[in-house]
Amino acid sequence: MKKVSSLDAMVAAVPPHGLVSFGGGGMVRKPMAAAAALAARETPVRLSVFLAGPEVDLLLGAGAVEQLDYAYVGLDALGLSPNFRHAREKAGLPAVEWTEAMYIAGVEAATRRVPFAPTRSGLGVDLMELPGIPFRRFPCPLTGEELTAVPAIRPDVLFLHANEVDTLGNVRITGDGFLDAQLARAARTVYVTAERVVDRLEGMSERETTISRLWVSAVAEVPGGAGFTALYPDHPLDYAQAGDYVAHCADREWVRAYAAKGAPA
Amino acid sequence: MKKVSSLDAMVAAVPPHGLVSFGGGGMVRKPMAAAAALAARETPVRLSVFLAGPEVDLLLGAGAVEQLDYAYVGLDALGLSPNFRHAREKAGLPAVEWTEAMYIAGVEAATRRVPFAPTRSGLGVDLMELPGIPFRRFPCPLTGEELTAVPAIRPDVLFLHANEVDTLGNVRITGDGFLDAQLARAARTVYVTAERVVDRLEGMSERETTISRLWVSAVAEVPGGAGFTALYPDHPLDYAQAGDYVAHCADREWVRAYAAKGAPA
Amino acid sequence: MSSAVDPEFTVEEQVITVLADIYRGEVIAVSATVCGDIAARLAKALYAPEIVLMAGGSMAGFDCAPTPKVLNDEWVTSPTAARGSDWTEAFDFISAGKYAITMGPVQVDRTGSCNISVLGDWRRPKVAMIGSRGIPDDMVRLAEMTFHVRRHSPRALVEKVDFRCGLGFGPDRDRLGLTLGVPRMLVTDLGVFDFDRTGAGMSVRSLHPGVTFDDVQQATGFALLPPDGAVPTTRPPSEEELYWIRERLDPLGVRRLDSPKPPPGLLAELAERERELLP
Amino acid sequence: MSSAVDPEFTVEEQVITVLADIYRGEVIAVSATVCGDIAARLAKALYAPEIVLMAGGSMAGFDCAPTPKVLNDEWVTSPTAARGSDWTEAFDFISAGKYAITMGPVQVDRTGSCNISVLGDWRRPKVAMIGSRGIPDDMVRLAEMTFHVRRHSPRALVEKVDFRCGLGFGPDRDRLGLTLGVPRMLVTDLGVFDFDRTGAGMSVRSLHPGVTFDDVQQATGFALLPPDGAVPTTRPPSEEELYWIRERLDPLGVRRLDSPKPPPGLLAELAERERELLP
Repeated sequence: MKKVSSLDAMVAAVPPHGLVSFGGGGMVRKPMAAAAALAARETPVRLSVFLAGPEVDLLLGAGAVEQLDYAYVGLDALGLSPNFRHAREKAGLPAVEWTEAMYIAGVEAATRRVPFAPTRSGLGVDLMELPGIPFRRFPCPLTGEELTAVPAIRPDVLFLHANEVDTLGNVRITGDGFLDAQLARAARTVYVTAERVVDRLEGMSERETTISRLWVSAVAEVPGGAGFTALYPDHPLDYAQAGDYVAHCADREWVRAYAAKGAPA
Repeated sequence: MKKVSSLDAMVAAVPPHGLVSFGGGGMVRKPMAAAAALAARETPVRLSVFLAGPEVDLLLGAGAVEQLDYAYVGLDALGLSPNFRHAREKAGLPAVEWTEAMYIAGVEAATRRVPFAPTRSGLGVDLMELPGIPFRRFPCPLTGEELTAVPAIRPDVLFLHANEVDTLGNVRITGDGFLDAQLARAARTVYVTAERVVDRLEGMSERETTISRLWVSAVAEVPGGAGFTALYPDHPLDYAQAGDYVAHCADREWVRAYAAKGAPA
Repeated sequence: MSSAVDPEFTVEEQVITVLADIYRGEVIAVSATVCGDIAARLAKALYAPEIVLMAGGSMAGFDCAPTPKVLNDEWVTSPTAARGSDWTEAFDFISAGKYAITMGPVQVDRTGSCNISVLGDWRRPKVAMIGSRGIPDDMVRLAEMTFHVRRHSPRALVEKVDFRCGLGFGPDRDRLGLTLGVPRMLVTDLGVFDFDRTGAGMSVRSLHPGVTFDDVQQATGFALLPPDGAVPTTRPPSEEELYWIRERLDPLGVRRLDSPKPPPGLLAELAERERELLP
Repeated sequence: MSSAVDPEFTVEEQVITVLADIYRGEVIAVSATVCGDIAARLAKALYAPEIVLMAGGSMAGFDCAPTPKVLNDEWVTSPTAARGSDWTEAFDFISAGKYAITMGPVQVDRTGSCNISVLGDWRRPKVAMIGSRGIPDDMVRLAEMTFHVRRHSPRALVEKVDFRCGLGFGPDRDRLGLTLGVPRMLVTDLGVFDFDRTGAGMSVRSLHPGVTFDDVQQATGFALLPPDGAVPTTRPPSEEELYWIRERLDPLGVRRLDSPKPPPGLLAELAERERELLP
C-alpha cells in the first residue's frame, strides 16, 4: 500500500479545531514545513506538544492556536519563545502545563488505549494547584498509595519530520527520536515529511528509531522540512536563520509572509 | 566498572524465597544454565515468568518452586510442560495466571516504580473469577470507566541469556528480545549469562535489543547457556535434546542429575 | 507455476486456503497453528501483500517476506524483515486493533467461547495446559478472532468450555457491552463454522469435500444449528494455491504437524530436514 | 598535560570544577547548563569514568565518551555512543534514581524550592518561561538535585519562588513525607551554598576566590544563614582540570555562554567556529 502523498494534502486534511501534535524537541528535528503550511491555512487548531519549539512559536505567531498543552516551550540556546510569551502574557491563551514524565505517561496511556495513566509526579509542586487542570490525585486501587492520574493524550493529527521514509510508510529517524515513536502509536492520523522517500530502508543501527508503516497514514518528500532546526546527520541547527526568525517573529505580518513562503530549506 | 562475575556467584546471591524471573520465551533463548544451577541449589524460590518454558519445568521438576506467576507455560512444538502439569494437577502449586498484556503492564508498572497499571484486559474471562488473584476492577479516576488494575511485577532477581555482553555490563540480544529489556528495568538485580564477553559491543542493528549496563548487576560468560533452546543466530532449537528432556523430566532423580551437570551446551 | 500440480489435496491444504482468505488491509497476520502461519504467508503472496508477517512470531523479525515455513523460522525469515519491534509494541498494535489472529483453541463451545488454559477445575486441573496467554487481551481489543481446531471432536467442540479464555456470544457478552473480539469463524478438519450473534449456537458455513452434516454433528459435543438449506462445500484449493503451498511456502511439509493425526516422528524428521534450509 | 597552563581562571571554570565533583557511581550525568555539561565530561575524564554521558542530551547517543563540547553535540559525540536509548527509558532511569541532574533554575528560594516556569502569576504571567519540564518528576524520584545559577542576584535568589517547579525543605515537604529530590547544593558565580534541612534557610558552603560574605548577602534576596566561623574559599581548579577544560573538553569556549555577562554575538561566533569540528 503506497502512502506517498503531499504536504498540501496532509494539511488540508487537518480538522479545524482538531488536536494537533508535532514530533522532535526544542530546536531539533521540528516539522517546520508542516507547521508553516498549517500556519498559512489560518484555521485554528488545538496543540499538544511534548517539547515545543519554533514550530509552535510560528503557529502562535500566526494566530492559529486556540489551546496549548506542553511539557516545555522554548528555543533552547536561543532563549524563550517570543510568541508563546505574548500568547501567555498578553493574550490569555488557554494552556495546560504538564511535566515531562506526566506527558510521556499520557501518551503511553493513549498507546495502550486506556483513558489514564498513574504517575508519582506532581507531589508538592504548583502545577497541580492550578484551576482546570486535567490531573487528579487518587488512591491506588491495590495499595491505597496516593498517585497522580493523567489523561491519555490522543492527537487527531501528528506531524513528524524524518530523515527517511519508504513508500510503504516505514520511517527512519537518525538521532534522538524524542517521543515521536510513542506519539505515532497514540495519534489517530500520522503524517510524516522526510528528507528522502526511498523504496526500502536499509541497515538501521540501534541508535536510530524506526516507526512501522502500520502507524503511518501518509508520507511526503519535503527536503529541508525541518527548516533551521537540527536534523542529525543531515544538517546542524542553523543559528543564523534561527536568529533571524527570533528577531522578527513578534511581527505578525512577517510571520504570515514567512509561513506563506513555506519553511526555508 | 567491570561487572564480570560467575554463574556460581550469581546463583549463590539469590535470596531464599526470593522472587526470581527469567528472560526469553517458550523454547527460545531460555537461561537454561542459570536455571540448572538454581535447581541444583534446591533452595525454594518464587517464580514470575512471562512466557515460561523448560527453565521453569526444570525448577519445578527439582522441587525448587514454591509459587508461580505466568502468562504462559509450555514447550511450544514439544507440547505441555510435564512438571508444570504435575505441579498444578497433583501437587497444588500456588499459581497466578496472568494474560500477556496484563503481565506486560505489571512489568511496566514496576519500571515506572508505580504500584499498579490500568488495563482493559480481563473483561468477561474466567481468570478474573479465581480466588486470591492480585487483579481488581476499578473505576478510572478521570472518566469513571471500569478498568483492571494489575500489580507491579518487581523480581528480586532476573536471569537473562544473551548473545553478547561487554565487560561493563551492556547486553546485546540478537533476535526476539521478548520482555527481557523491560524486565531488566523492573528487577532489583539483573544477572546476564552470555555466549561471549567482549570489550565493546559493535554495530548493532534495529533488529537487536540492547540493555544498558545501568540495569545490569553482573555478567558471566557461559557458552551454551541457553541449553537446547533456540538462540538466534548462534544455534536453532535442538529438537533431539529437547525431546530427550521431555522424555525424562517427570523423573525427579533424573532432573536432579541433569541440573547437577549444568545445562548441556 | 508448474502445470503438474496434483489437484488432490490434504485437509491441511484445505484449511490453509480457507484461512488465507480472511486478511484485508494493513494488519499483522499471526497464528497459533502451523496452517494459520502458512495461510498468512499465502495471503501475503497472493491476496493481501499489505499484511505484516513476523518471522515465526519473532518481534525482531517484523514485517517479513513470505518465505518457506520451517521450525526455526528466524533463521530463514528474519533477514527479510523491514525492522525490529518488541513485545510492548506488539500489545500496542493489539490495543489499536492492528492484529488479525488465528487461534488454536483446545476447546470451543457453541457460543464461540474458547479455552487453552485448563481442562477441569482451574484450581486442581485434570490437565494444566498453557494458560490463557493473550486471548483475553485480544478478546477486548481486536474486532474479530478466528479459530482453527485441528481435529473436530466432541472433546474439542464442547457444550461449555471448562475455562473461558475468550468470551463468545450471548447474555454475558451483551451484559458487559462487549462489541469487540467476536468469533469470526471456526475452521476444522471437517468444515467452516459460524457462531450465532445471540449465542444461540454454531452453524455450518461450509463442509470440506466428502464431509456430511451428520459427520460433523457426530463429531460435535452439542447440537449444531440446523442448516438453512443445502450446506455448501468448502471451495477447494486452486492449483495456484497448491503450487504456492507445496513448492514455495512449505516445501518441507511442516503443515503435516496440523494433521488430525500427525505421523509419528514428524517433528524429528522436520528438524533434520530443515538443516539444509538454515544458513 | 601542558605545563604552560595559565593558573588564572574564569568563574565558569570555577563552577565547572565544583560541579565535576558531585558524581559518584553508575549514574547518568546531565545538566541544563553548559558548565554542568562540561563538568560531567570532566568528571568522566578524571574522577568518575563509570558515569553515563549523553550526546548533548540526545537519547540516541547514549553512554558517550567525554568529547569536546560544541553547540551541535550529536555530530561530535554520538559516534562514540555505546547504544541508543529513548525518552521512555530516560524516565525509567529517573524512576529508578539513576540520574544525577544539575538544573539551571531562574529562581531559587531560601528553602531550595526552584522555578523555571513563570515569573508572576502562572495564569497571566509577567514572563512565561519554559514550563516546569522534568523538575517535578526528578523531584519525587531522584535522591538529590543540584542547582547552577549563572548570575547570583536578588532576582534569582528570592525569598519565595513565584511558581514551585521543585520543592525545597520545610513544613510542606515534611507534611508530604517527601524524602527524595532534596536540593544537594547551589553553585553560582559567587559561591557554593547549602540549604538547611528544616527549611530555615541557605548557608554558604564556600565563597569563590575574592568574593566576600557581604558581596553574596547583597546579591541575595533574603537573609543568608549566619556563617559558622570563617567561610572557606572554594577550591580553585587544578592545573590538570584547567588543561582538560581548555584543551580537551571545551576548546571553543562554549562555557562562556554561562558567563554572568556573556559577550554579545557569542552564540553566532561559536556556531561559526564549531563548523571546523563537525564532520
